[in-house]
Amino acid sequence: SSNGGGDDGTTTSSGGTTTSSSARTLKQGVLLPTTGGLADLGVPINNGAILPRILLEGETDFTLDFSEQDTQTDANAAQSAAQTLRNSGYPAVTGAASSEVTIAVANNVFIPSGMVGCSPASTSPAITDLEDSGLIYRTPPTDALQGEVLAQVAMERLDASTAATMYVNNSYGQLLSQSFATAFQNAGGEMLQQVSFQKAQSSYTSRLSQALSDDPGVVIVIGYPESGKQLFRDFYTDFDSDVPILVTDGLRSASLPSDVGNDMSNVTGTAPLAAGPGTEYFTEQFQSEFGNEPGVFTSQAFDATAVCLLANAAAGENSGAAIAQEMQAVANPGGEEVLPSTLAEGLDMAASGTEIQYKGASSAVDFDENGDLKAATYEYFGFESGGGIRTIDEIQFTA
Amino acid sequence: MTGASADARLPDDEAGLLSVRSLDAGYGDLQVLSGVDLDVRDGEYVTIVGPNGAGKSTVMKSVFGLTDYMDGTITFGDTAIHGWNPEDIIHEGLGYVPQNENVFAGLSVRENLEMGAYILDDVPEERLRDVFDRFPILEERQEQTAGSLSGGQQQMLAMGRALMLDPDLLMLDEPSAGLAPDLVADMFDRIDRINDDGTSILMVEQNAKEALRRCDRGYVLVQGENRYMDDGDTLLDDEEVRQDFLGG
Amino acid sequence: MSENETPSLLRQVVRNDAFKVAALFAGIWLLFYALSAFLEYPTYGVVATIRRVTFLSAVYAIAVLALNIQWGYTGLFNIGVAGFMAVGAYTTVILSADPGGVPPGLGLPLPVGVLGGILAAVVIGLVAALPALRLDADYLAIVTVAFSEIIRLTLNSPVLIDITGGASGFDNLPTSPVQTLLLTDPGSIISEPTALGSFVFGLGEPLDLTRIVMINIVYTLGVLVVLLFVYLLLERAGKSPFGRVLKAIREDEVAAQSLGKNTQSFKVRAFALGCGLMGLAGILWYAMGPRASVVPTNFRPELTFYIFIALIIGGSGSNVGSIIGGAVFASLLYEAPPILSDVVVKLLADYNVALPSAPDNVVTTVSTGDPLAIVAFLLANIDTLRFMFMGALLVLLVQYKPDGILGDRTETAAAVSLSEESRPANANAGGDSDE
Amino acid sequence: MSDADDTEIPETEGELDAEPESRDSPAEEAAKTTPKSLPLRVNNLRKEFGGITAVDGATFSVEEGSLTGLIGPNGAGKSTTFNCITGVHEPTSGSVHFRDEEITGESPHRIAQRGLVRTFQIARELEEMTVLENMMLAPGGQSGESATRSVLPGLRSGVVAEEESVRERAWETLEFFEIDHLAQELAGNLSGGQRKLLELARALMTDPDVMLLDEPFAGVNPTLEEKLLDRIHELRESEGLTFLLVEHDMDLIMENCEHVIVMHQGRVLDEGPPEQITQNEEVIEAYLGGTV
Amino acid sequence: MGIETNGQSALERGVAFAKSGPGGALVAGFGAFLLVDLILKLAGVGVSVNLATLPVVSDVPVVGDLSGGIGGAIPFGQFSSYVWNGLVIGLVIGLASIGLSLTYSILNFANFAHGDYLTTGAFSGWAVTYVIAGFGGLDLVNLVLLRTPPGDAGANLWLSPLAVFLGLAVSILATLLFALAIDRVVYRPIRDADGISLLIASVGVAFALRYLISLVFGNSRRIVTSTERLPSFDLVQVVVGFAETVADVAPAFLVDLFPSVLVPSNAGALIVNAHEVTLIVIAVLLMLGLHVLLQRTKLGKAMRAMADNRDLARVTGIPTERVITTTWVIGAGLTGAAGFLLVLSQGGLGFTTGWRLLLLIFAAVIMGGIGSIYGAIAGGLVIGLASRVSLVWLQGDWSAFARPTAFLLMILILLFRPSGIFSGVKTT
Ligand SMILES: Nc1ncnc2c1ncn2[C@@H]1O[C@H](COP(=O)(O)OP(=O)(O)OP(=O)(O)O)[C@@H](O)[C@H]1O
Ligand SMILES: Nc1ncnc2c1ncn2[C@@H]1O[C@H](COP(=O)(O)OP(=O)(O)OP(=O)(O)O)[C@@H](O)[C@H]1O
Ligand SMILES: CC(C)C[C@H](N)C(=O)O
Ligand SMILES: [Mg+2]
Ligand SMILES: [Mg+2]
Repeated sequence: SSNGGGDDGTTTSSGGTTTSSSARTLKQGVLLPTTGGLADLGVPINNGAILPRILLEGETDFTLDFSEQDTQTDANAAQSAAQTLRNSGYPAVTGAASSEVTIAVANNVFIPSGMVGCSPASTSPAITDLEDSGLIYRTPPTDALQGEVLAQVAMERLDASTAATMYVNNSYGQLLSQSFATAFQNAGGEMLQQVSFQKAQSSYTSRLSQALSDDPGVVIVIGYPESGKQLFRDFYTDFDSDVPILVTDGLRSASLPSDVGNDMSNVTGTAPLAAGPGTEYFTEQFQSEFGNEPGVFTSQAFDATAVCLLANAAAGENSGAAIAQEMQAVANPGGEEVLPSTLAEGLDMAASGTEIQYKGASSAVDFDENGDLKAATYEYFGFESGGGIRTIDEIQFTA
Repeated sequence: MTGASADARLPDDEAGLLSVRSLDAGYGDLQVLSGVDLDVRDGEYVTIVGPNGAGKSTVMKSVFGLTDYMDGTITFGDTAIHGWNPEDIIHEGLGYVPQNENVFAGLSVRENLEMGAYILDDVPEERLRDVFDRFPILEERQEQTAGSLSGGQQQMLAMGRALMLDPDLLMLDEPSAGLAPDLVADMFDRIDRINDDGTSILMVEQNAKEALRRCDRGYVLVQGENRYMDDGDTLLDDEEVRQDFLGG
Repeated sequence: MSENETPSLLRQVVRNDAFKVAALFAGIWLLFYALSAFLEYPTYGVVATIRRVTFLSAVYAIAVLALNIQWGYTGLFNIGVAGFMAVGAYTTVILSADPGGVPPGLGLPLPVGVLGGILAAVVIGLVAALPALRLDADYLAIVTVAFSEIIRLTLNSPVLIDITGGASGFDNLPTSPVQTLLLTDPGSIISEPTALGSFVFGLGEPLDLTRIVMINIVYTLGVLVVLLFVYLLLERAGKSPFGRVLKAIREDEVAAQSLGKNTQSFKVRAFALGCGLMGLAGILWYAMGPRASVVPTNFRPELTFYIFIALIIGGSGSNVGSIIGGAVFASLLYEAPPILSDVVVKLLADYNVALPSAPDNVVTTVSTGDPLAIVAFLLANIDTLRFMFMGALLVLLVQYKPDGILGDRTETAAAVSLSEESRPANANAGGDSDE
Repeated sequence: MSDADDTEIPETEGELDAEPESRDSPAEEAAKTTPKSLPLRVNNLRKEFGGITAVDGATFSVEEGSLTGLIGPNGAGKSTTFNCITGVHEPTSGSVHFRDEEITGESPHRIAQRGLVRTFQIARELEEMTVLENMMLAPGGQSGESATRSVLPGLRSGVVAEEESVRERAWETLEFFEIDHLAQELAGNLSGGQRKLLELARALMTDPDVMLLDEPFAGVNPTLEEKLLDRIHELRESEGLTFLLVEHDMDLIMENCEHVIVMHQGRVLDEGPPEQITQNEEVIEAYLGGTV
Repeated sequence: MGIETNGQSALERGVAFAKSGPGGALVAGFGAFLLVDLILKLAGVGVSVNLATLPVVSDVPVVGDLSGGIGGAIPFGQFSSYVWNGLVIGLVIGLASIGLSLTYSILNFANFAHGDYLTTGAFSGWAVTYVIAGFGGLDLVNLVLLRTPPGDAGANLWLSPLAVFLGLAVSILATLLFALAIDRVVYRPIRDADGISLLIASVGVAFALRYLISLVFGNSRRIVTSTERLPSFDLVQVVVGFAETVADVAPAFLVDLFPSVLVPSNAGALIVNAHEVTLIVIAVLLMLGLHVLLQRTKLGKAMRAMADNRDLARVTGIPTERVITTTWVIGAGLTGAAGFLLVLSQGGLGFTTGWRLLLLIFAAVIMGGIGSIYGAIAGGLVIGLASRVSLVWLQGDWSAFARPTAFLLMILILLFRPSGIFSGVKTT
């Protein structure tokens, strides 16, 4: 795992050389996992989240004050980190990633302190129902949708009439497994075992043998890379490796095959796709800045930060309540279009009261009243034998 | 007054096998002994008596490296052994039977005796025989765990264990405590005999009269300091010593 | 002989336990004030930082006090503290949560819930204790830690998801008691304040402190009051014949028995009392207030060890030591390091020292040979370092200050003074008091 | 002669002896079916450890107010008998009666609470407590042993008053045993002999009725030993305490005990006045050797 | 040497145990019930019994499919995989338990850093294996820090046997050196402190060591073994082959009685790979080696003497520090090996690997009776098997209770034999 350097501290990048009297400081927190169970995915996501700051450097009069904190993929650590952000006055935060962490942080820090939280990766349907006083947003779609996409893939592409799920024992795993099961049964499939597992166990053999005990036509595996590696390793050591397996966004890690030591040709998966107007620009910038392909939820992370910054500029003050008021206004249809490539101008427009709509790298970013997205695109992917992800298909979904 | 000698130090040329000079020692920060002098000449039988808490056991423990040494010298033969580890001291030919907890409770009687000869390569069978002859009950109970022996049996076992190495100087801390009268007598006889065979003896006893009667020389220790030192009989006859330490 | 050697007034005051505790808290507040002011936190940030440290210190202190009665006094080596805290917290929320929420609660009034939580911790403590108290100290330790893991894994299991919320925890928390006190509609923070509420919120206005900050402050003050109460309770229990028997059990149970003490009964009582208070700590810490979150991962065995470290710091066997240990651990060991790392970064920045971004591993870091890179690496891993430091400190304490930072405080277990002066007057006459 | 004969006789004798004494309180006598004069009766007690029979059908009783000696070779089963009487071990069979109630197998604390208190052959101190605390622990029925009483404001003053009197008694007792200068010392820092003293003093603090002393003088300085014995006799006279004493010092037994029980291989070999005991050939052979 | 009971056979003790009270009878009865149920399940026979009428079971929470009746069907392959995995993990626990048990009795404290010693062994050993297996072409830093994907490093018994065996050796060596260094710095200055103080110091060591490992290797779990071309075979096929031979010659009624045991129709598969087999072989060899060592030398007795009374051991001339050193060498060495082997069989490794195993190791030590080496091994196997075989009954969501079951078993055993199963049994 990598720890982004002085990242845990506060980095301030001051804008242009001249500081006009109107230029304010925009304070933005970033609260993502760079270590722990989601480290593999979290580091690129974190990169996506700070990319706006890097791109805006020298392009705007605003002073950008970012503070990056590591959730360690752990609710407790994340809450401490969030409290630090709050105490040092960050009104809006990009984060967290894991749904259970996001829920804990939202309930215990963001909402009571009136901070805006915009998650770039949390997909659990439970987030929709948070009583958040309009403070909690997210840029990926809810798993209520992914469950249906998964069911569709299982039936239509894999011809499975029976299925079993193995899911990480948290809000993400439970609800996605449920959502899949409902959709699959509605479509006439038969659900066999639904086996939960805990993170970071030393062996998943016994769970696997349960999930596979009734010979399911497909096994859905919902989890994070850290446990996924062990799980697949146990799978390839002890079981018949022809069973089709479907994974989800949480296991869309390019290094999975080489970490597991198998080409994983029986494994495919679904994940939210980056399909916004700014995707291409984002991908280029990301590659040139960090030297590798953007991964799952990186574009969502960029958008989350971008929307928060725009709302902050529009609000005119580093206040959570004020920013929350502007979140939908700057993102939803109506007004001048702002793209990832025109973010600097967007900030000025927002600050000057011009009505804008941000269209992002991952999607058009159109929030509903719950702070969820109104439409989404999914990717159906497989693993390249040498490592890497291959997009097999794109699946549009509009709720 | 018959006047037992209060000078505890033997002339240097007479100092023998074990010689303790101006010893300060204690436990942690607590100093128990201050300036204790003590000598055991080759083949001599020496007894220390004194009230409870006088520091008698502490003297023995100090010689064997079990207390916190503070100052002074302890020489055995020609070797200065103060500050040494017990496991090294035993190689010099000192044997020691502590006052309490002096058997390995979880080991069998036989294993206890074997442990007595730990520093040898083999268990010396003839010494084992010898110990069994002295204490037949030990032979009978060879396989019993020592912790389940009666108090007196344990005392015998502890003696037996110390005898396994045939030491030059045997230090006994209250060897007769808890023994039945016949065994007390027997124990003292044994000690006499061990002494007769050439082993020097240093003994602490509350059975003071008997001990002083049998020994060559005695020390009276009070509050961590030497009070008297003289022949056993002289001490026994000293009115003051009798009154204060021997129960009239 | 040395009776006229009266200690000076100043020394008496300094020796006074209340003064020590007050001075410690003042010191902690000052330190965190300085740190957060230096980091240019906004006023509410400074206040919230201090409040948070105070809160954590207080809840730790309560948990440590509870452990002290079991271990410090009675010698019951319970390392399942986290489990009993979990029982308290879970029971309270299940009893008092809204029946309409998910997972559903029973909707009982919060005081009933709290009482129920404490009782449940007592009952579970008894279930664990009745068999376990017959065992030796080490075995008791293993049984209790196994018990606490059984509790945690059970709460965590999907089987009970409809009751406990499973691995993602019990989300449907009851409304904070402070909100009930200060707001006409406790569920809504923006509702009309009660009379008391207006007063309290009014106090915050000059400093621009929001309602939530004031609510948390009030809650924290409440926890401090509970702490005081628990302290007095245990101090009295310890300094009494009851405490004396507990100490005797710690030293030699058979001896206590042969003096006619029903040691089993005393052990059970001390254990139950401790477990109940652990439950209370769990409730105050996790079931309500600013840190509320009832999730199995809160109650990992690590939590027990933190509480142990705190107890060792203060000195086991001493109630005041327990409070001091709890506060020192929570504030200086647990909360301070991350803030300090921010301070270092800022200090360096103020002196125009630009920290390079930290290499992502120790080998590369060291091979660069660049001290700044090393600093950056260490700062980036401050959380990890914090735990290493805790470990090292624990070892050093055991080696050099086994009685805690207060030193050896053999608190007499009696309701009256046992000093030499307590001796009856005729005593100095001499030894032979023949009738 | 058989063991049974041996042990039956003294028991009846004891009862007969006791008759006159208990007559001075007729009311009491009526209330009790058996005379009060045999506070402790052990009947056919057996204790086996695995294959070893430590006590093998011991039967004896102890007279009110007496100082009875229990002697026997090492390993005869004396300590084990004590352990069985006081509940530390559960006897394999047989019974123990204390003041006409069967106490076999009762828990140690219950037995101690009844007034049957023992000391250990190897002293058991509460090492991290001061000598004074050790002493104050002992008295039974302290109301402050209830947590509620010592905590609740209203009830605590009673506890404090009680504590003051307990403390006073503790000081007095320590003074007598001449360890009052150690009152503030941790018991763990005492020497072997000092511990024995404390153990005895502490046992006395429980206000016992019958005391079982397991080699209380082993390791105690003779001068002090004499004092202790004086005190024991004094307690017998003033408070009617009964003592059962295990001791190897035959001189001491001869001088102080009016009744002696000799154990050998788990059985009672003989009992009677010391002079009688020392005449018994078997006893001489088994225990005394040629020394007395 | 040799196991010596107090002249009681296991059966006698079992009966005595059952007689030891209503609790004992209940537990024994429940155990017997599970056994019958297991046999029926394996035979594929389901017997419908109204459980409510069975007093023993009616108040037991509904466990898995036990509610419907006893018996049922469980594929032989699945059951045998539980047993096999239980055996594998049991041996690892057993190996690690020996060390804990030794230091527990000789140094007189419960070492809470023991799990982290295991982690130390695993990381140090595998770092070496990685460097050797992946030498040349790959970034050395990533290899040392175990960050190269296992496929690239190619660390497995088949591809790089030398690297694996050297790694094993290093895991032993590094762990014991670490343990000795820690002993010198931490424990030696407080050698005479009471057990609880030492325990607390060990908690400190545990924290420091665990997070030191985390600082160096990072805090994420990773997979380090490659399975490429690793030989494996289906153990069930082997057994079935054997069973068919037996069925040919066995009396007919037997075959009828246990149809699926003797000729399993859907036996399932138990795929066993070379790493697991290696683990078993090496663990057994190490245990035998220790047995021989203790038998041939007076070390075993010296250890017990020290466990009893250290001061007395010193005045008897036992070089106590040397015995302590030996104790750490043996205990930590075996623990390091256990860590390495655990990773060999399971592939995964993280800085909390040992810590998570610690409680199970403790359970094994306590079940076996502190200080008893054979007890520790047996305890390890019991714990390992219990935590896996219990899955026969803990189906579905209940499987999360496998670990609690192992703890519960430990607590139960302590209730009925407060000083362990092997108490009263001598080790040397
Ligand atoms: N381990 C220890 N720690 C601290 N102090 C001790 C220790 N052992 C003994 N002492 C103290 O040292 C002094 C001398 O004790 P020591 O055991 O040497 O006396 P002794 O002469 O052998 O007495 P006794 O005849 O009663 O055995 C006593 O006051 C005792 O309190
Ligand atoms: N726990 C035990 N397990 C096995 N045997 C025991 C146990 N306790 C005592 N014994 C044996 O029972 C017999 C009687 O021991 P006990 O301690 O009662 O003797 P004693 O008369 O007190 O002797 P002493 O005068 O030496 O103290 C001894 O042979 C002893 O070995
Ligand atoms: C980073 C993502 C894999 C997180 C996941 N979608 C969750 O909600 O938990
Ligand atoms: Mg002594
Ligand atoms: Mg005895």
